[in-house]
Amino acid sequence: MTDARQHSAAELLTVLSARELKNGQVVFAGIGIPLLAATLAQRLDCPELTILFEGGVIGAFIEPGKLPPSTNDQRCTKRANMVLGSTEVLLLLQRGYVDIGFMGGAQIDQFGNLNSSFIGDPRKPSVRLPGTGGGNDISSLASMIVAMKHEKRRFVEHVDFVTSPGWLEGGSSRADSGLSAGGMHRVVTDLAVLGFDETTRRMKVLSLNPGVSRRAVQDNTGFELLFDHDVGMTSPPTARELDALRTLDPERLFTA
Amino acid sequence: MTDARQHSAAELLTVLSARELKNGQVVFAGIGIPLLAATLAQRLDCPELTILFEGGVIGAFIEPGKLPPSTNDQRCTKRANMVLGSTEVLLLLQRGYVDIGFMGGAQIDQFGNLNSSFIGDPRKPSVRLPGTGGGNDISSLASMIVAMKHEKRRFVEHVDFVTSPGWLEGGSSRADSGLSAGGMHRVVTDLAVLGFDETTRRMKVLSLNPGVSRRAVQDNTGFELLFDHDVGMTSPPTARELDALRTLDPERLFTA
Amino acid sequence: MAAETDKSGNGDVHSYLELRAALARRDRGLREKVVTLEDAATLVGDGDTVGIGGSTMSRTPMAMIWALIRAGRKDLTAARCIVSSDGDLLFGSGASRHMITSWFSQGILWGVSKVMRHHVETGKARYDEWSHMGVGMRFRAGAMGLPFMPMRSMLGSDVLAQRPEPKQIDCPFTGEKILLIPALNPDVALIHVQRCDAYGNAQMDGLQFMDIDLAMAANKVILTTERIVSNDQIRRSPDQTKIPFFCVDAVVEVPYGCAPHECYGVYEPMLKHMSEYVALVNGDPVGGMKAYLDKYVYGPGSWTEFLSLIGVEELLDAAGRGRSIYDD
Amino acid sequence: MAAETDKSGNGDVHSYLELRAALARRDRGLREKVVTLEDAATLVGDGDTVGIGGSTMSRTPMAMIWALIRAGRKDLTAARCIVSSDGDLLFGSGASRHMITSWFSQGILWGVSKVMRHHVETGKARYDEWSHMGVGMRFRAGAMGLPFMPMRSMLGSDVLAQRPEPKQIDCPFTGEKILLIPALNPDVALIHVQRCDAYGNAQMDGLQFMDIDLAMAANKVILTTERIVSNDQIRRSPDQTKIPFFCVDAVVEVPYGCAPHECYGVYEPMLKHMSEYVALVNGDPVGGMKAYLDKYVYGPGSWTEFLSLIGVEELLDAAGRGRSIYDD
Repeated sequence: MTDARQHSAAELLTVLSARELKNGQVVFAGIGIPLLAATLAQRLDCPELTILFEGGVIGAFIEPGKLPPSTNDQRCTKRANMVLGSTEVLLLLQRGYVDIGFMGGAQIDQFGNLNSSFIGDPRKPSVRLPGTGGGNDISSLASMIVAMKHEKRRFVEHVDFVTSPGWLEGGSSRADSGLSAGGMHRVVTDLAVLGFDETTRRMKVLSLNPGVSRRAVQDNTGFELLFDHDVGMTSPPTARELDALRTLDPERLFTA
Repeated sequence: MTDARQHSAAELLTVLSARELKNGQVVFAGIGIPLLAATLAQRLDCPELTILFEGGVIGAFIEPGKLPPSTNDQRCTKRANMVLGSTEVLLLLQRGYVDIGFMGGAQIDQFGNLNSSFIGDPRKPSVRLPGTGGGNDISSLASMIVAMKHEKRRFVEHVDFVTSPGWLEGGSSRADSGLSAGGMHRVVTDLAVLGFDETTRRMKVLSLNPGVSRRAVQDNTGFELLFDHDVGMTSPPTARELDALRTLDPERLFTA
Repeated sequence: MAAETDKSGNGDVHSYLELRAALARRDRGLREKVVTLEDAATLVGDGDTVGIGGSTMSRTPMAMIWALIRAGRKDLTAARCIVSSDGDLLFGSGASRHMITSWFSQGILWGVSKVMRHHVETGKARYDEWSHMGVGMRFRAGAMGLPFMPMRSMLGSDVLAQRPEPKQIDCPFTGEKILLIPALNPDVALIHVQRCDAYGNAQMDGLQFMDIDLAMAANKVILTTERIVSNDQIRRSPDQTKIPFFCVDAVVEVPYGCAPHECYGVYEPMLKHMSEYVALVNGDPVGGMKAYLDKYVYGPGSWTEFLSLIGVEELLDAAGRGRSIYDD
Repeated sequence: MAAETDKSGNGDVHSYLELRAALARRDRGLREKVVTLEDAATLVGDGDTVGIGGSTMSRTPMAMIWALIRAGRKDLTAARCIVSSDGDLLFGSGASRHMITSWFSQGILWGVSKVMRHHVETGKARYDEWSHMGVGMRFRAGAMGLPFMPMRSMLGSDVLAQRPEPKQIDCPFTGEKILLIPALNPDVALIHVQRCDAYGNAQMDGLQFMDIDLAMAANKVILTTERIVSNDQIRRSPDQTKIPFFCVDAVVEVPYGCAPHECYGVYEPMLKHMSEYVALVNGDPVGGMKAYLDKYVYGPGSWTEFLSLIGVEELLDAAGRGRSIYDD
């Protein structure tokens, strides 16, 4: 029997973000924890969850222990309902078939903008990151869940570069820029579950993870956080959740 | 042995227009005589002729005696190299993969514009014809061969309605309208083979069919024809051509 | 949506928020959707814009059209790349008085449809003519969630001169004249396939026509199918799935559902019945049509009874020819 | 064309007449095109814009890229939806100093590519970042013979702010902000498939990525294939053909032509070799890359010798995993 008290930060992230998905939804999942969490949700309480991958897959059921190294590998097509072109699957976002976009993130700001392109000044970057992939398309066109490690260097007031648009400068700036649909919905971290204020679109703590104080979350965040009027306490991962997760990723490929 | 002197006007049309095709070309063929003539050319001297149909077919080999009732029927896909969407096959015209568009016509004018939409005033037509189908797309984007009966009522100075653009008002008017590629190349009739003047873009007799006089062609044309400086004499259908044709269309479906 | 989308049939393109809202209202969960022809007919409302799959006499969703006429639907705007006797029946029955297509007759074998002529020439019904690719671009823009698609044909022709909806621009990259074709997002699409599962994952063989774009563009999709297969069978060859379940709202199993037209690899057109039909309606587009509708559409108690009127002999002959496409 | 199309890689879209002229020059007749890797490499010129098929570690035309590096090609502008170690090798060998893509690293398993970082951060090479769909729209516009495609993403982001090529307009139908993405028509496309015939009719299984649009968009296509099959086999299932022969200029039979990447249904990635590769080049993007190129690219006398260096054990393991996608 799994000891539910023993789990890695990545496992916590995966379990908590899996809980954000609802049965019957169509979710566009990125590689890593999003793919794993969506598959976990499918195995637990969302058997009718439809998972999309940018490689061109609709409704896959990833095999336990056979996680794909990217969302463009053949393993992503296992037991899928449909395999189609990359452009076609991305167009499903634009047409509006996708309920939730689900990604990881390297750097996020107070308005939920994501940066996966540059660390430092883009004209003379200290680090050139891999780039957007489908991230910009997903976050431009769908309602988003982001799963990431909660560190001060990752939660910054302003990202160095807006790779995947959240609420941009907040308020109505996203819609004003031409992005009339979608937007950042949830940020799931190893410390808390966060949302965004309806009006200002600034990041807001909705619930604290087990054993995490408001102070601890704020200290690990590079900007001033809002806190919901009644901040809840995230319920810890259950043995059932961790068992299912470890069956899916026995080699800890994404949950080391 | 077939008596080459005995043939219908439709058979003559089919044989003569088949001769206009060259081996290795990519030809987009309409239903009826174009489909039949392209298939005939394939059986005779153009084994590498690639025939496209608007139903979504590349490189078909129609079976003798199994002519399709339209270019959207399964018989069009027999022995094809590729079957694809209708929009995809039409887009091959726009991309430029097609050497020759090959159609029939109900009414044509001095500049090679075709009408298959209305007889009389379009606002109060005496006859509403079926319409363009792929005709407008083919003639807008490819170099054209048209096969049709040579009658005064069909060869008019100005068509009632430009369904499929030829050289429009002649000169550079076609290019000026935004149609920078393609244009009317040949008109094959039961009386003559015609082309278009390089400058004025008016219809010009290139060669007369066996036993047909200049006078006869002009008398059956509703506008003044140009005649090439050395008008040739079309060589009559050979027994080989007619044999092959009658093998393809034994029931005279398109060559009655 | 009906009125709105009927306008969109006339080039009044939906705003993106309207388009997204209409889609957000649909249940896209993985669920069984098998219903009867009669139940499926209730998903179509009077005045709806209806996209029709297949082309000419191929994979025409005849059983569904037959059911809509029997259900007394009216004022439908119908859109199809190329229209055959399906358009005759929609006009002749009064179910539709507005067709958006590139070609409308029964088939080249029979000349010009007297039914189309009667309704259009007398102003009883409207036929908006687009080029074949123009119809394709309208569905494609709709399928891609775009307000328009650029296109290079129709320029300079009277086909364009007669259409108020497209907009000609100078290309901001090349300065060339380019035509912008407005999206068409039908209220409902009617599509017939060889096989699909109970969720609506559809696999089509052979000619696809514009059915994939049509399915993605429509705000509702009714699938009729020669047979319903297991989801396991679909998942064994997911790269053969052409329409995903989440854009399908109803699935109806209807063998010979295209009769008297063809279904690729299953049966070819039933030309004996077609010729009898054409002789009847082209002889008298009003009385002949009424006689045909009474005998073949309103008369039968079921689609199977309609097939019985065509007769086993012609059904078997069509099926034999249909399967022969796979002979070497 | 090279210079011209290199410009087009920068959003300088061809005029329609240039595009048509380039295509008209190609022999589109039904003819055999089977050549060697070395011969195929001569179809690519220095400075060409090269579109690369597949995505990340899937159906990457590795053998062809390997042959181009061995042939000493330089100043190539490479375009691919998502780039993996293929991009490292092109930058590291000096074959290319300009990449057009949406994501560039070896793979998420190995963090950020030090080779990409070294070349981009030191200004030795250029990485133009587009959204994944943005790359798709560039190929699609090119495939459709259009100067641009409209798109709704990239708006409001710094990805757009950094790109001079797209143009934002107010939609003439809805008034909404829409982005116009310029066509990309590469001089050459490199595509690997599971099977094709000697004419170039290609049938792909499983994931298609953007290969169909890429093939239609390019002004030249080099196909590498796991095996060459008869034209008869192709004609028995024409609806499985994804790329028509007339847009293919060369066909090369190269078993394991994606190694060490995967080819759907044939073999999965050779992760042991990939991990050794990454350790080497991310440890030292200059020296490590030189060592890898010397041993695995310049060293072998043939592609088969390169495969021998990977070793039969890993080839068999990858093939076993590759075929397992069809297990129930």
